[in-house]
Amino acid sequence: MTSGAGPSRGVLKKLINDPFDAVDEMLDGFVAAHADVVRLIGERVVARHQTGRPKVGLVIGGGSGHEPAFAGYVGAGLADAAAVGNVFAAPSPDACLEAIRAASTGVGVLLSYGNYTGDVLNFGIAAGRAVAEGIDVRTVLVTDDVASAPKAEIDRRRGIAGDAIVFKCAGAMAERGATLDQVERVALAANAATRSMGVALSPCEVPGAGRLSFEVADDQIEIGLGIHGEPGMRRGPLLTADATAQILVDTILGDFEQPSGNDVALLVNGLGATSHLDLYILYRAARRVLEDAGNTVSRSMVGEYVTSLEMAGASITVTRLDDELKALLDDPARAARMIR
Amino acid sequence: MTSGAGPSRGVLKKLINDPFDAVDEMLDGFVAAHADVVRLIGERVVARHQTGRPKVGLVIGGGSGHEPAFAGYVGAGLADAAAVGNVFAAPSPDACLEAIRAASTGVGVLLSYGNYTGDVLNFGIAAGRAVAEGIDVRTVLVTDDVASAPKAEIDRRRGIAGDAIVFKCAGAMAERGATLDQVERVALAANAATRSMGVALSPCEVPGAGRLSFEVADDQIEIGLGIHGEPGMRRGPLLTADATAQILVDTILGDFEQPSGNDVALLVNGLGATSHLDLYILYRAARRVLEDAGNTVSRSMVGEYVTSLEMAGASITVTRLDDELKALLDDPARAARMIR
Amino acid sequence: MSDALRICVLAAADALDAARSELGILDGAAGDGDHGMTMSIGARNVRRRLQALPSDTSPGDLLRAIGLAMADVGGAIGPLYSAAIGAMAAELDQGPAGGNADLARLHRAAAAAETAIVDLGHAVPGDKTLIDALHPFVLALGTAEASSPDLDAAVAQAVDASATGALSTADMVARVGRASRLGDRSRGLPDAGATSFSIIVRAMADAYRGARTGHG
Amino acid sequence: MSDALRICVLAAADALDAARSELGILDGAAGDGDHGMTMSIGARNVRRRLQALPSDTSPGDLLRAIGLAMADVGGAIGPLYSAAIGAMAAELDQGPAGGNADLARLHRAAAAAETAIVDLGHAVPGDKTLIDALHPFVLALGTAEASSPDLDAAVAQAVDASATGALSTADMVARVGRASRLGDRSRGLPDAGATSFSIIVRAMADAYRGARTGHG
Ligand SMILES: Nc1ncnc2c1ncn2[C@@H]1O[C@H](COP(=O)(O)OP(=O)(O)O)[C@@H](O)[C@H]1O
Ligand SMILES: Nc1ncnc2c1ncn2[C@@H]1O[C@H](COP(=O)(O)OP(=O)(O)O)[C@@H](O)[C@H]1O
Ligand SMILES: [Mg+2]
Ligand SMILES: [Mg+2]
Ligand SMILES: [Mg+2]
Ligand SMILES: [Mg+2]
Repeated sequence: MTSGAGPSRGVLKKLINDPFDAVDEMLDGFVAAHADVVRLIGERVVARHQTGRPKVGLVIGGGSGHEPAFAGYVGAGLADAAAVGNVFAAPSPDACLEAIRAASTGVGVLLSYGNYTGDVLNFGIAAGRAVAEGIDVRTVLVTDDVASAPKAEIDRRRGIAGDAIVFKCAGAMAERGATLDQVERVALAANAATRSMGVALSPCEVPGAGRLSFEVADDQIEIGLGIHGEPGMRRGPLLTADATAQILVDTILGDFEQPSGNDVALLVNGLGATSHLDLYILYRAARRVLEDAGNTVSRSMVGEYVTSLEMAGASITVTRLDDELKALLDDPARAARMIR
Repeated sequence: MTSGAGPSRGVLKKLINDPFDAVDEMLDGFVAAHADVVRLIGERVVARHQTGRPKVGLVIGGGSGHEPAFAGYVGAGLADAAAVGNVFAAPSPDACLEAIRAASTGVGVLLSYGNYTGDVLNFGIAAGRAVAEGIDVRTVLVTDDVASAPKAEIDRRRGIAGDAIVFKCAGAMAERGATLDQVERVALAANAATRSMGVALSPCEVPGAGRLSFEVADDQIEIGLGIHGEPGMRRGPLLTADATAQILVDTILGDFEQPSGNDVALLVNGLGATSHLDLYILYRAARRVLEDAGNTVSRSMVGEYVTSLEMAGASITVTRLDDELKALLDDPARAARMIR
Repeated sequence: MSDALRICVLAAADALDAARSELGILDGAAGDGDHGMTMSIGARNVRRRLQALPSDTSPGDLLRAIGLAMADVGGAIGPLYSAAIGAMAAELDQGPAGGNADLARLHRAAAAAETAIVDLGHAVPGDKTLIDALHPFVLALGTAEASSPDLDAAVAQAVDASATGALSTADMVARVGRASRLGDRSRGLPDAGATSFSIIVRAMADAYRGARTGHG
Repeated sequence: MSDALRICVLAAADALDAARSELGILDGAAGDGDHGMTMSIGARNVRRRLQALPSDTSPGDLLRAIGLAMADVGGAIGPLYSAAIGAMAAELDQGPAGGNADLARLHRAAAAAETAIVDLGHAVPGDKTLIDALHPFVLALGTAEASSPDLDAAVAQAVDASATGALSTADMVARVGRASRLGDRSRGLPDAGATSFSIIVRAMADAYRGARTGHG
């Protein structure tokens, strides 16, 4: 492995020091850069500055390597605390419990995170302990990745960029002073209304792993990838932005109750290395496919929301909106990496 | 070249259609995604929605491929219009003139853009025409890139991520209702107080060019790069984030009147493909170098501000702050890609 | 006994560091590629915890400390190992007894570890997880216990069985964990967690023999 | 004459498309790599403008339209070419005259183009810019005009001079434009703009000869 003195000798060039210190150094930098919004608790919990008044707590989290998720979504109108894991590894039970305690003001805490074995195990253990401490804890798993399981097994699906939508709605509801039941309800509603599909053009590299997450030919892409540099469901030829958007949006619409007549939010998420130029071209293409199918795009988000280190590629997320979700998305938010 | 039907057959994989349509499709998507903030005028001008009340106009712009610059910085408290060029090519005189007209409410317009031959020529021609139309036009060139010319020829330096600082300060001053003289003064002050240095780890590719911007060995980096995939001033071995920050910040501090005792803003800018994990580690390292040299970091920005397509690498920008610049950076702003 | 356990655990930690890149490749083929780094982080955590423990720490307490070190790792693997090691700790509390009693206790400990992992992760043999290396390990210990009292021979057979089990996962399709999203594309390479388990037990067995026969 | 000019201009546009990748490499070696794509965009703009013009458009108006098409390109090159072409348009307004008069007018037009570019960009020979291909082109026309009235021969000599001038920029260090930041590192490859200029004039000369001798 690399020493603190030498550079990271990986396949991809990175601006890091010792890969074993990468996550802790990132958090150290993150809380220093955003000290007006967040603070570090222990080693692996990023928490919003206390407001004093009681409110339902929203705890999010997951492995590192998805920045600005998850710590970037801690702040007013969003999450109260984020538990941070190693790169592509769920946070430890201790970190999850610390986050729950930090977010608890006595009126209950909602845990929301992507549906991955590791996150379910670690947050689950922490939730059990928190309940034993008398904290009312609920959990809403984010399951927007259509590619990760067939509709028949929809509860087995993973969470990708849909995290940003679910967290925003739940965070806004909690900020309004809603009850835990109400916050849980909108989180479930936002997740149920959200679907995502992604493509990867090039792999990423876990710091210290010394290898790429997958190999893909120069003229090939991975369709239906996750956010961990995993290979996708299938491989296909590199297509134009228009053709790519058609495949991704068609898959999403095919998974909705009705593929047309929806008022939707469209989120185009960069996975890390794809330029904003490409993202806006893909957004344009996706929006056309949605509109041609008879849907209205009334909310838009374009940028990097849930990344996969320096992977090249993008995901498209579509949320079917009702007036409540629309208002929750519009509510003010002041997190380090999401301001409304 | 590629047809609209086929993918972009470049060296790097991109999610675009016909490269000749890339900029116009990006703008089409951009104004659709951010219709609440901006509108498209003609083909290549992104303008803020009219406010009705007269204010000094701020016009920015440059080539494409630097997103979120420049259109992303159009909005309340920032620029009134951005002229958009082809990839890495300054906008045409017509686009620049359209932008000036859109920003003019009769009390003068400040043009601010990076100091590149192409931008100076095109904006210069437009400025001449605008003056002929009776518009009071001033120009402040951004010259923060220390690597682009020696201090003796400081006026020949180029503008890179310092754009974000200068535009923010000038935009805030204009939003306050200041006179053209005052807006020009703070833009000059912000630029004079700002220095940047960058490193490139991997090249980018101009859509349609069919080639990488430069070749660099697996264990090498380019030091002192611009924001156009140019090779840097010199090549060096890949270093740790700490060692990289030391080189970049030392160069910047060496260019200031005094290298210590400064109250500064620290901006760490990703060039496109470098992960947020790396950026925060680099921010941490840069902050330590600044503090160890006896400076105080009182404002921080970390993310992608002025990119170079999908180039991997980062730049560090340091601005020496006085109370006025600090307040201007803190003023509210509501642009598509910069919200305060 | 506690010293021998320390030696075995540190040997496993070193073996995991040596296998980091290989485990990353296996996990990356179908999963998210972190397993090599995650287990190396676990190895580092374990070394730190052991250094902090007095030399007269009981084997049970030693294991409990290792379980906590693994819990700190997070991921799917952290809770699974920490639950398994915690269950084994209970078995070891009685201390050594010599002869077949050691083998019986080791068998019970391994079985307890499997139960703990299944209770938490609900994987069954064939799901392409570490269970496919752990289950045959436990079975082999049971068979050996029934036939001969030789601890070393039994452990050697169990280690071989876990290695065979790990290799057999190459033909399996992942049904749980990160890799399950891939379906048939997960076929081809052995499972990362099954492989790391077989690496751990082989390293511990070799170190244990070495320690006892003085060639450690 | 206007038809011949159209043919020459379209030939130059095709030659620029064919050279896109090469020009990108040259510009990328020291500059920002867009010159190939930028000139191809210019070629596309010029084709569109020409299509919109009636066939009886005067050479001067044809050139003015081309100047506007180049201005739309932006970058450093757009204003430079549009100013140069605008200056040439004035010279062409008198229309053809035959014999040496054509050569004299071409010489004046080229000289006017150089003046316009220098007025705007302030580059001098040796700065590693298109001036290093344009300046010898103008000089060669002047020398030819003084010696012989043969337009074709003069043009051929001027084209060769611009090609030699373009190649000579390989040893130069960029002092203006994007590439100047590199200092000595800009040495080695010829300048992109000088190369594209020599490509343009050679394509136009070949097309003109072809058109007149009917082998176009
Ligand atoms: N439910 C489960 N039961 C048993 N083992 C599992 C389960 N899920 C995953 N594993 C094991 O964990 C390994 C992956 O570990 P690791 O990569 O560290 O965690 P993650 O899957 O969170 O990235 C898999 O190769 C598999 O052997
Ligand atoms: N000041 C100048 N005077 C004359 N020619 C110039 C000047 N600046 C640049 N050029 C020419 O322009 C070419 C670059 O054109 P291009 O790449 O299209 O524009 P940009 O430099 O804006 O990227 C250079 O190779 C050089 O020949
Ligand atoms: Mg993982
Ligand atoms: Mg350019
Ligand atoms: Mg894994
Ligand atoms: Mg160029």
